[in-house]
Parts: sequence; C-alpha cells; structure tokens
Amino acid sequence: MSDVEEDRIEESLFEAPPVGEQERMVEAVLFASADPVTVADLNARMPHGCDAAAALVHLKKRYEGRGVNLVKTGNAWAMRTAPDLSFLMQKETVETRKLSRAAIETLAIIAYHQPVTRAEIEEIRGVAVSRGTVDQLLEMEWIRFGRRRMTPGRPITFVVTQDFLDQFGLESARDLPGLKELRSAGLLENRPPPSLGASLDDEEGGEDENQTELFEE
Amino acid sequence: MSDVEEDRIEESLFEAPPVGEQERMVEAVLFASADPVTVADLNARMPHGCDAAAALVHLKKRYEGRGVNLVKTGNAWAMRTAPDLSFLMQKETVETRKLSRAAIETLAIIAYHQPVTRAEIEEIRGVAVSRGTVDQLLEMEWIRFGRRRMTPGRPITFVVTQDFLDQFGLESARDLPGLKELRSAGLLENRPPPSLGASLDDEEGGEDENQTELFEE
Amino acid sequence: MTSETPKKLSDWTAEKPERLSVEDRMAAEALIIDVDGFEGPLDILLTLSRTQKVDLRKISVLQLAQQYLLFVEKAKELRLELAADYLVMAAWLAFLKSRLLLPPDPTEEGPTGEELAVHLAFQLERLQAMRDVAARLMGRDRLGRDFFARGSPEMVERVKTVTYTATLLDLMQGYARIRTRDEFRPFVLDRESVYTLEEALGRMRGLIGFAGDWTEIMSYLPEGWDQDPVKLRSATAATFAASLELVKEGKAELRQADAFAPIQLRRRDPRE
Repeated sequence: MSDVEEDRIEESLFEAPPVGEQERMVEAVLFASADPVTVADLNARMPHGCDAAAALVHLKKRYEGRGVNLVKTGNAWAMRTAPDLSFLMQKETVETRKLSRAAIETLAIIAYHQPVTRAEIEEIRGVAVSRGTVDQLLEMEWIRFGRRRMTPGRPITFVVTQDFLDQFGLESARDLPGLKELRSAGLLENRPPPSLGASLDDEEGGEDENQTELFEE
Repeated sequence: MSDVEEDRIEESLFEAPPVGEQERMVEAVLFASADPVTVADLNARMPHGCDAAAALVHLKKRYEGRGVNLVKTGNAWAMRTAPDLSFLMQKETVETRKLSRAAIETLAIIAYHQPVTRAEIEEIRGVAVSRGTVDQLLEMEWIRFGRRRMTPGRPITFVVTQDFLDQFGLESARDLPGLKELRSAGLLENRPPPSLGASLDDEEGGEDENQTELFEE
Repeated sequence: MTSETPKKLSDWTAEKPERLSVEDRMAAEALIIDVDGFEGPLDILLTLSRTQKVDLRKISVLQLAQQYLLFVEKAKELRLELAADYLVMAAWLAFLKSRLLLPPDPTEEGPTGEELAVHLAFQLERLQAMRDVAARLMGRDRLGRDFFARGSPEMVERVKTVTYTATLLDLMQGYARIRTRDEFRPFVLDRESVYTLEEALGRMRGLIGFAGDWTEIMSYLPEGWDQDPVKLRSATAATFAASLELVKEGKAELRQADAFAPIQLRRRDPRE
C-alpha cells in the first residue's frame, strides 16, 4: 500500500470530532492551564481537523456571566475568575512586589509609546532611567526587547509582553485605558525639542509608522 | 447592643445572595484553589447565609458531560478535566537526533554489502555490533532481515529497506556511490600511504563484484 | 495623582541612590520639598506648576521658570547639594526666561522663546498624562489580586518522540571511514602461502583415524596446495614435520622404502 493510500484511509478514519466535542477539548485545555494558550497551540494539541478558533467563540459565550470567564490576552486565551468575585479569593492572593514610582512610570511609558527606546523614556520622564528599573520590569517579564530602531546607533526598543496584558486583563495593547484620548491629544508623539534640527523629524516619522503597525496588527 | 442583636441586624442587611450567584462563587473558588475545598471551607469563605452544598449540586450538574467536571475527592471538591480528554494533556514533542556513528557505519555496511550477516558486519567494522544498534535500525525500518545464508549455522542476513532508499533519495542500493566516487568527492582524502597490502583499486574492484552479485539475486 | 502633596512625594521610592548625607537630610526635612523624593527637574516643574492651578496648556512658563529658579536658590541657601541635571535645568530656564522677556532678535538663529516654552509645556503635559494613565493602569483589575488563574494547573505531560536522521553524506562518510580505516591495520606478515605445522597437525589428527593402512603423507596435503610450487613446498614441509610430531607422540609410524622414495604413514594402534 502506498503512503498516499494510507493517508487517505487515515483521514477517513480520523475525521474531525463534532463541534461540541471540540468545545469540550478547548475547555479542558484552557481550564487546566494557568497560562494563556494560543489558538495555534490549541489546534496543535487537538486532533487533526479541529477548529479551535470556532470552538472558542462558543465556549466564550458559554462562560459569559459565570464565576470563571474566558478571556483573550494578546493572541492567547485563558480562563480567569470573574473580577467581581475577588472578595472570595483573599486566600489565593499572592503578595505582589510593590513597584517603585519610577518602575510604574517607565512601564506606562513603554506600554503607551511602544516600541520605545531608553532615550525616549528618559526624554519623557526628564530623568535618567536606572538600570534596576528596566531590569526589574524585564525580570517580571512585563516588558521585553523589541526591534532595533533604524536610526543612528540602532538603539534597542522596549515593548510590553503578553504577560503584561494577562496581568492587567488586557486583550491587546490597543485596549490600554485612555490610549485614544492620549493619541488624539498628540501626547503620544515623540515631539523633538525645537532646538534640534530637521533630522529628528525623520525619526519621528519612523516612530509613528512603527507604532501604528504595532497597535493595529 | 448584644451580639445576638448585632447578628440579627447583619442578617437582615446581608441577605444570602441568589442561588445562581452562589454557584458562581463556588465555581470561582474551586477554579482558583490549588487544593480541593471542603463544603465547610466554601461556606466559611462565602457570604453569610450561603449554602455551598446546594450550589455544588447545581454546579456538578452544569459541568456534566463538559470538558471539565466537578469531582469529589475525600470530603472536598475540585474541578478536573474530563478523564476521556486526558490525551489532550499530553504534548508530543518530536526530537530529531543524529544517528550514532556506530549506527551509521552499520547501516553503511549493510547498504554496501547486502545481504550481509552480523559476523560479516563485525568483520568489516572490526568491532562487535551491539544488539541495540541493529535493533534501532530495524525499528526505524531502514534495515530488515534478509534470507538466511546457506552456510554452517545458517546465519540471518540484513538488507536495507525501501524506506531506507526513500530516506536517502536512492532508487536502488546500487545507486550508492562506489569507493572511486567517494574518493573523487574527497571523502577518502585522509587515506594513508598506499604501502600496505593490496591497493585500494583492487579492493574496490572486488567490492564492485561483490555488490553486483549481491544485488542481482 | 494630581492631589499628591509634596510630603507624599518623599515617600515614593527614589530611583536614584541616596545622594544626601544624614546632615543634609536633616536640613532637607525643613525644606518644603525633599529633593531626593523627586524624579528629576521635570518632576519638580510639574509639582510647581500645580500652584498655578491651570490647564497645563495654559500654564505660564515664565512664572514656572521663576519658581524653579527660586527653588534652586533656596536649595543653595540650605547648602543642599543638587544633582547636575537640576542645575542644567536651572541654567536652561534662566536662558528661556531672558528669551521670553526680551523682544525677539530677528538676526538670532534657533527657536524663539515662545517655541521653547510651548515645548516645555508639552513635555509637562505629556509627563502628567503618563502619570495619569500609569495610575489608571495600576488601578485595573489585576491577575492574582482581582482575578485568578487556575489554582492547580494540570501539568501537560510531555511525550517525547525521538526520530533519528542521517544524510546520504553521513552514510558515505561512515563507509569511507571504515574502508580507509582498514588500511591502517597493524602490519602483519602476509601468511597467505604458508601452511603452518599447527595447521598440518590439526588436519592429520583428524584424518589419521580413517586411514587404516600405510598411506603416503603427500595425500594429507590440504586441497589446493599442490598447484602453486611455493604453497606445495610449505605444505609438504609442514605435513612432514607434523608426521614426525605424531610419531613422537606414539600415534603413528613412518616408513620409507628407499632414499627419495615416498614416505608412508600408518596409524599406530594404541593397544600395541
């Protein structure tokens, strides 16, 4: 028997499970995992021919208003307890490390201005960014290195991670509170000081492009 | 005001939440808890007047046939993925490793000299062939047992399989390059001074003869 | 965030390392603002701007510059050591102040005082905006505080399948390795045409029992050894030597009728 024939037989033997069954599978996998699972990962784990994305739509609806909800963070899905029931969870609460003011501001700047270079963060805060602050955020895996900026010196940029989105219950960086208002107020622009020449304008152009790309993908 | 009076006021102020709400609470607590939770524990954590046991009955029914089930372990309750979906909790990873030197050499000898007995392989390699090496090649289905040799002891011979030919993109084992080609390809470069014994060309001649004979059976 | 009092500012964890000696710290206590609690000159400007109680876009940068310079003066009076960037800002603001006060000089290059002031206002507004959204961000429901992940995640069992690969090149190199290694075998005398005494003895011991009567020892030569003269000589010598050995052991008898006549061998009955 040739391989082609074998494959054909296998396919007919292992047809994709019914939709209801696929929903159960997605439910089980997401329920079992503490971390968000991507659609690609779900499809990889489910039998051949399954459509995890479709199953997720059904499942999300099923868990609406329940004590546990299906949430999307970045391009992954996770089960999380409903925020209104947090009062029941004192027992589960993990004492989180208090972030310094510098760290909180740096995090916010990276989230709203990403991808952003260290120099740009310093420009916005008007003060040098200490190594410790960036290290702490990197270590918490709330930020990570992004692409290098195509400007002289090719500085590395910072972007927020999926963990960050998960932590703050955000579906994507586009859902950051007040993002639209800030943008329409022009406060996310990397406006160069007027003393500097036109050379920086190019950089700004590239910046905006980058950002648009990041937030609209 | 006495304690009894206080309790009474509290009770009227904080009526037990509706049953549906209690079910949500139990759901969230069981989901987030690292360990199974007892009914007493649930009642203690839920607002005054709640009946965790009743909520559990509803919740158990809700999860019947789902990808996640409510299970009782000892006198405590927990959420677990449905047993029939346990296969999803396995992540299959395929690791590709390079074949060991012993296996490659054994395979090469079988390919060039087939059908060949274990004793002959050992004679050519100059060392004993471990059972594991042959078993591995058999398991990979790159070699298989050939006919028995019509000599004392009637030893079994090994030959390469169609899988082997497919893997190496060969139409037949005769397509394997001869020693002359190996040398012109630079694969025999580190040959020692030809001072000893028969010259390589003679050997190759014998070789070719052997091969022809072997492959024409 | 805007309601923060200077007192509270000092409670914030300072990002910069401690710059003040204990003595200076004591002095700083008296100062309305703990400089070390600030996150740079922009932060101070932002705090000072609050006294104007206006929209940051309508802020008087000139007034702000004056306030900042006053602050720096006071810090100097108190012998408070200010970091370089605070002094750089002071110098810059003094320059800005002069530009804002003097009528613009058309021959002078570079941005006008107005442009610089607008940019400073923008910087302040942007920093304030970042602080506001940072507060909103931190006020969001948080994982592990307001909503929770699975308490007892079920571990994904990893089933590892190992597949082995080899390329045709590996195979050929492997074979080439074996074939070339053969040429490295240690030197041994080529004994192809030598029939040893041991070989002859072994052969004769096996055959002698079948031959009851006198037999020529030449018939004990191994097959194929009588064609090549070199081989024939070696085999003959070995067979003769083996015959003598057998006689010595008392297992056979030898006889020869005449010089150069065939030598005959017979098994000797052990009972005799």
